[in-house]
Amino acid sequence: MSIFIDNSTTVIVQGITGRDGGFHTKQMLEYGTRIVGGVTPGKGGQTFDGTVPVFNSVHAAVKATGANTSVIYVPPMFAADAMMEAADAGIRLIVCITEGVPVLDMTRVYPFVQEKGARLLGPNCPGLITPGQSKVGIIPGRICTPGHVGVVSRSGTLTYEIVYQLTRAGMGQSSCVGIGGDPINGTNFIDCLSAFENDPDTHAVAMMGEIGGTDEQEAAEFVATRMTKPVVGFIAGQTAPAGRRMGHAGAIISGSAGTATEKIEAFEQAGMGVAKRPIDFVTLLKARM
Amino acid sequence: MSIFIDNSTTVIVQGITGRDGGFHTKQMLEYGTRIVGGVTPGKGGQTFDGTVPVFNSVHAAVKATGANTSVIYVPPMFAADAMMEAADAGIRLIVCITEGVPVLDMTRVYPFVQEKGARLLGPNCPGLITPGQSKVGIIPGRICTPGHVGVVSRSGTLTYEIVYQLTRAGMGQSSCVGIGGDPINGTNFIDCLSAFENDPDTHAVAMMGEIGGTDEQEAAEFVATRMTKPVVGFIAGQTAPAGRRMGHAGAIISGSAGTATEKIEAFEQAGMGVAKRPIDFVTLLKARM
Amino acid sequence: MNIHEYQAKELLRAEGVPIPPGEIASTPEQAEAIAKKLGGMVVVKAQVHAGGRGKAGGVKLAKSPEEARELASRILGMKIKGLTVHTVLVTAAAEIASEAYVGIILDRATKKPVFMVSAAGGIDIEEVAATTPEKILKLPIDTRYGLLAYQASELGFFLFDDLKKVRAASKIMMALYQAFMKNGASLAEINPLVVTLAGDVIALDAKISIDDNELDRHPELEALRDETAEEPSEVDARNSHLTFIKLDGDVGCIVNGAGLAMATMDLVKYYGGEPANFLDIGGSSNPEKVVNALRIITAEPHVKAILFNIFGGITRTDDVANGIVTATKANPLKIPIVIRLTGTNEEIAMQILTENGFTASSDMDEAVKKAVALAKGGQAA
Amino acid sequence: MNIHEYQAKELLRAEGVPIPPGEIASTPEQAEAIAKKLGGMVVVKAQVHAGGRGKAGGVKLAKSPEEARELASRILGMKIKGLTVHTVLVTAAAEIASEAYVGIILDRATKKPVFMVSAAGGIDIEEVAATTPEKILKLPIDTRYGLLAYQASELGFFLFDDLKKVRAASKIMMALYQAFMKNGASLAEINPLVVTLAGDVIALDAKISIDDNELDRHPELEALRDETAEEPSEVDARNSHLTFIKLDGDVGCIVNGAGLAMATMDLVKYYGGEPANFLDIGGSSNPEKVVNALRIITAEPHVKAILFNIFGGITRTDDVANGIVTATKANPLKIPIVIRLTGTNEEIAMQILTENGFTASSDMDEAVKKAVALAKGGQAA
Repeated sequence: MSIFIDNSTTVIVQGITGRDGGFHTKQMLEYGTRIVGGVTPGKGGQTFDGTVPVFNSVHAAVKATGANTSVIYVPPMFAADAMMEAADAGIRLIVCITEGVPVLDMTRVYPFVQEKGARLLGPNCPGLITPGQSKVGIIPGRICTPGHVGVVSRSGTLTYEIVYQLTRAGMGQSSCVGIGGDPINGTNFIDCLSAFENDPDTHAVAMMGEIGGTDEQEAAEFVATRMTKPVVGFIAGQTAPAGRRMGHAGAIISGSAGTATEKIEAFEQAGMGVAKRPIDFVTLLKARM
Repeated sequence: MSIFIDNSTTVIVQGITGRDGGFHTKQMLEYGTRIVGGVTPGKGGQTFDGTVPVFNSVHAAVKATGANTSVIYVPPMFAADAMMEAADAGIRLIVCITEGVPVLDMTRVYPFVQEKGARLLGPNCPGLITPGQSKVGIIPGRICTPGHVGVVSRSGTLTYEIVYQLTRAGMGQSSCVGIGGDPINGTNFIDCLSAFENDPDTHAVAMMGEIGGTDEQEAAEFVATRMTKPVVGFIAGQTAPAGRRMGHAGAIISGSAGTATEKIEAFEQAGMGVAKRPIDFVTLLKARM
Repeated sequence: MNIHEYQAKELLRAEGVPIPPGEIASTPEQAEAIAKKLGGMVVVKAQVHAGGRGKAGGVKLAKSPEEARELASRILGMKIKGLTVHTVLVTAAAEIASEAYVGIILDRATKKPVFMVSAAGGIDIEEVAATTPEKILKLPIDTRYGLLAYQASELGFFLFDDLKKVRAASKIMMALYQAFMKNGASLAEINPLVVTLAGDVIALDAKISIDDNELDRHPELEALRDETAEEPSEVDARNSHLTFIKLDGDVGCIVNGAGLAMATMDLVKYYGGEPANFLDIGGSSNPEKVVNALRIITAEPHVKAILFNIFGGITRTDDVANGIVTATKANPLKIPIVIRLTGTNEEIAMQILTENGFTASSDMDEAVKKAVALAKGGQAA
Repeated sequence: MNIHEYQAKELLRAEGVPIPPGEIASTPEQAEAIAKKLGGMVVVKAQVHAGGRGKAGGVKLAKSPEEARELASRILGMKIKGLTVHTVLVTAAAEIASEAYVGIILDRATKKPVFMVSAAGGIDIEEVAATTPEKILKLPIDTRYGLLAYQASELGFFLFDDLKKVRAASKIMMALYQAFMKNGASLAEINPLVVTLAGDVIALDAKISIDDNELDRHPELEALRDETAEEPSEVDARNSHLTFIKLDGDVGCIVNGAGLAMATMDLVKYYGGEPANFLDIGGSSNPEKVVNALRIITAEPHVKAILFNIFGGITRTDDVANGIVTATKANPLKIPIVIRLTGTNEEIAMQILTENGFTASSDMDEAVKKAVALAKGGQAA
């Protein structure tokens, strides 16, 4: 078991002939992900890497391949359209890797995707992986190993760091999900926590938050009231100054709201384990599993 | 019993201090409709006709009165906003009398109202009446009498004509609903037929369609497949030329589509009674009840 | 409201649709001057609110300015489907490689504007839709989101394979949608959308209909109305705030409410007569409307009898009765009149009419039968 | 991206928000000339990207052009929260009857722009929100529909009773929303929105922040950027496509990925050190970014040690290693460097570093501890 993707997931890549899209498509194929098609307008009829058919539109790709999942590597100004196209074409899980999507675009994309009944992950996220089955996005496959820790994070490389440390300590993962660092995104912590709670193969959850917003506080409330499985949390940005955007568009302390301190307090009040350093996840999770 | 409104319906009037709004509010009060408030921006705090409190917004009116229904008499250019305001304020049934609402406005109003879970009747409709209980709109109360015929129509005065003839023949009505003559409206024939089918107090339905569109054909299909109660239909506009808008924005034969002939054929195929003249409703319904 | 081709083209050009240059002329000399200015071959096109201009000889290719003048002199003044041509558009001719159809209609079923495109262009789209629907792509647009880039691209790919043409077509789709929305249209059509021998994608003909309900919001569009292209009686009626459509029968109908007006016409036909018009005096009780309605209807020589059918709801029947009395006093009627009224203030109305020498009935069928008989020159039943 | 008050006012004026006339000056003489042209009393306002200008003495009322010159000469060159004032806005003074607050922020929780209005104006809205939330109306706007008329009216009625003022305020709400949307803002504020003694509703101060992600779409807004109002090192970093924020500590951090960069800073603090900066070299493996990052960080005299923390995913660690070698060959380091890298091509990277005399670790905690110790002048652990 796993959340969101497994070995039955069939994927199309939007922007497959681009630099990033091409690179990561190869990585995903190597990992064993079932990439069934790609989309680049004007390159319909071509083949990517000798095996993957390319289409002019997501509609055409879905019609021909029956794909249920899409991963998006297109430039930021085209990402909103790509997400809406995927939702409109009947894609069930849309993973948008693109960073730099204007936030106002997302105020239209979000309700559009909701209306179509699809799940959106991202934008500005590393995607997700179910070790040994499928990876959709850019999380390096070789740092992961199958197991029972669910991982959910707002960040990319920080997630890799923690997954790497878990794997080194012999703790495999059920699924690892990067929800992305933007202020408006499709899937939030609670969506993932809820899925992990319902996934029999997940025994505990590692959750990496950061400064900005109140998603972590709401997630803590969810952990306290709705979850039976242990959750260990971490917040990046304890040393971040107020009012500055720390790389991620969403990682900003607005006035006095969204600080690491208030998030860590929420974790503690929810009875969660709190990792002070990335390495602490190993001991805290071990103690709880 | 009845459909959509009864003596528990509480109504606010949008545009209550206008000429039409004021006139019909008095008519509705006279009929016994529970008018609990009115809305005219800038006249909040005043009283209409000595009894009805006026508010600056629908939100304020709903908050103060708990009204579940709204009836709209505002100029055409303000009608879209009025409908959306009512839906946003939690009104469950919105009746828009206003004629001349731009059709493109309705392409936004319709999904807005749907999203809020409200029912819209109209625009460009005479409203509805449940004889002896409540009337919302402009249907003359004195031509109606309580009974068991459900009446649904795209037209105003034609409906009065037929209701008048039914009443004269001793056939009372459960509810009479004018869905309006515009090409895009909130409630269609099927919505009303379905409600009449589920209303134990309705024993048969009189349905008045007209040229333009395919609503009557779809309604006939619904009658054939989903209704147990007898339905008698009429189509106005058999002598209308193609391509001309016959008063109602929706009453237009486009190319060869939307003719009276094809609608009447659909009624016949559905096994419905077909009234060739308004007066035929009396005999056709009597034969079926 | 319909507008002329040249007006529709101006609205599309404002949004960036590529359209061959052209100007309008109302004399052959103007046509010649425009052709000279444009250079090369030109097309002279009748500007009337009627389809089938080409078949009627209203669209002609001219190889020289002299020929343009000659053709304009033939087309100007020509009648197409009963409408006189007052204006021609003189526009540069294009060398056509292929033709497509692109249109947007406001669709009742989806409650959305719907794009219809077909590579089978320059044709009657209704016929294509009926016979070979697979040749048409229909794409409803959610106006909350507008025409999205991927949709414009899908429409383009339905017409063309070559990416350059797809992009050009997608841009035109966007522009057409903008023109549709900005101008409150109920229909906007480019037919044909052509690919020239040089590979450019351009609009050769355009049609836009404006939703009448939008005109209050768009005075600049109301100004595009060409009253010379309409029935004079209908122009008169509109200016008197009456909804009126002229027909060929002999029973003039004056009714309140569109549905009842249609039902009245149908009943005239049912009882063997022919309605002379559709006329809805609307819901208000203004006696002046009755006066205007009588004036417009009696101006038609083929009208042999007048039928009033008034169901008083909002409309007060006594107001209508007063209107009839006032109008007929000022301009005595030369043809018989049959009055049916019922509803609000019916007794007062009956009294007014009786006192002034009119008879009136409260039964619709009876009144219609009587009017039909009178129009046929017979006696009232 | 923040823009100055006068720039924000231009964007609002373009949408029709009533704003007192004014111009900017960079010399006292210009200020005097503007004041003379405006006539009457003027306000001289420092244009810096910092709050609390008033308290810092950066906003002053002048009764005459001479006084405007005198005040401008005092304000120009003044430092407010570390930022030097290069420009003042000289604007007509208003006679204030009452002050209100109107703002739009892009709200994460509702995923919508949210209006915040309060009749308690000219104040810190965050404080009002915290202490007396009932004095604020918060209204989320669905951008698919835009700000609807009834919403603008509701916002107006929350501030005023008088219909004339409500209408004026509603119009300003519409204009503010347009400005917010058109310019890809993340915040747009009128504070205070004032009613003058004459009863007019006008905007006295304005603030707009642009979503950095919108700038590619809005080159005209990118042009509003005032680099003189920013940290030179941050300007340099942005022009080198690095995400960099200067801090006061002594451990310079070079990391790939924003989350890991923050976590690295936190770990520096955890082990008793102070990070000198946030720096994310991003996901690409461009060695030039490493070169630029080292240049910018080593230019700060307070940086005592450099810490690389690279987790190779997309980023190839050998590229980073090559960047380090290149940069340090061109500009030999004067302070110690600690390198942690793991992931893609880790072995090759280690070899490159070793061959060039560097040591590197694959353990994050170990590397951070070492960097902290070195910055403190101690030995590497």
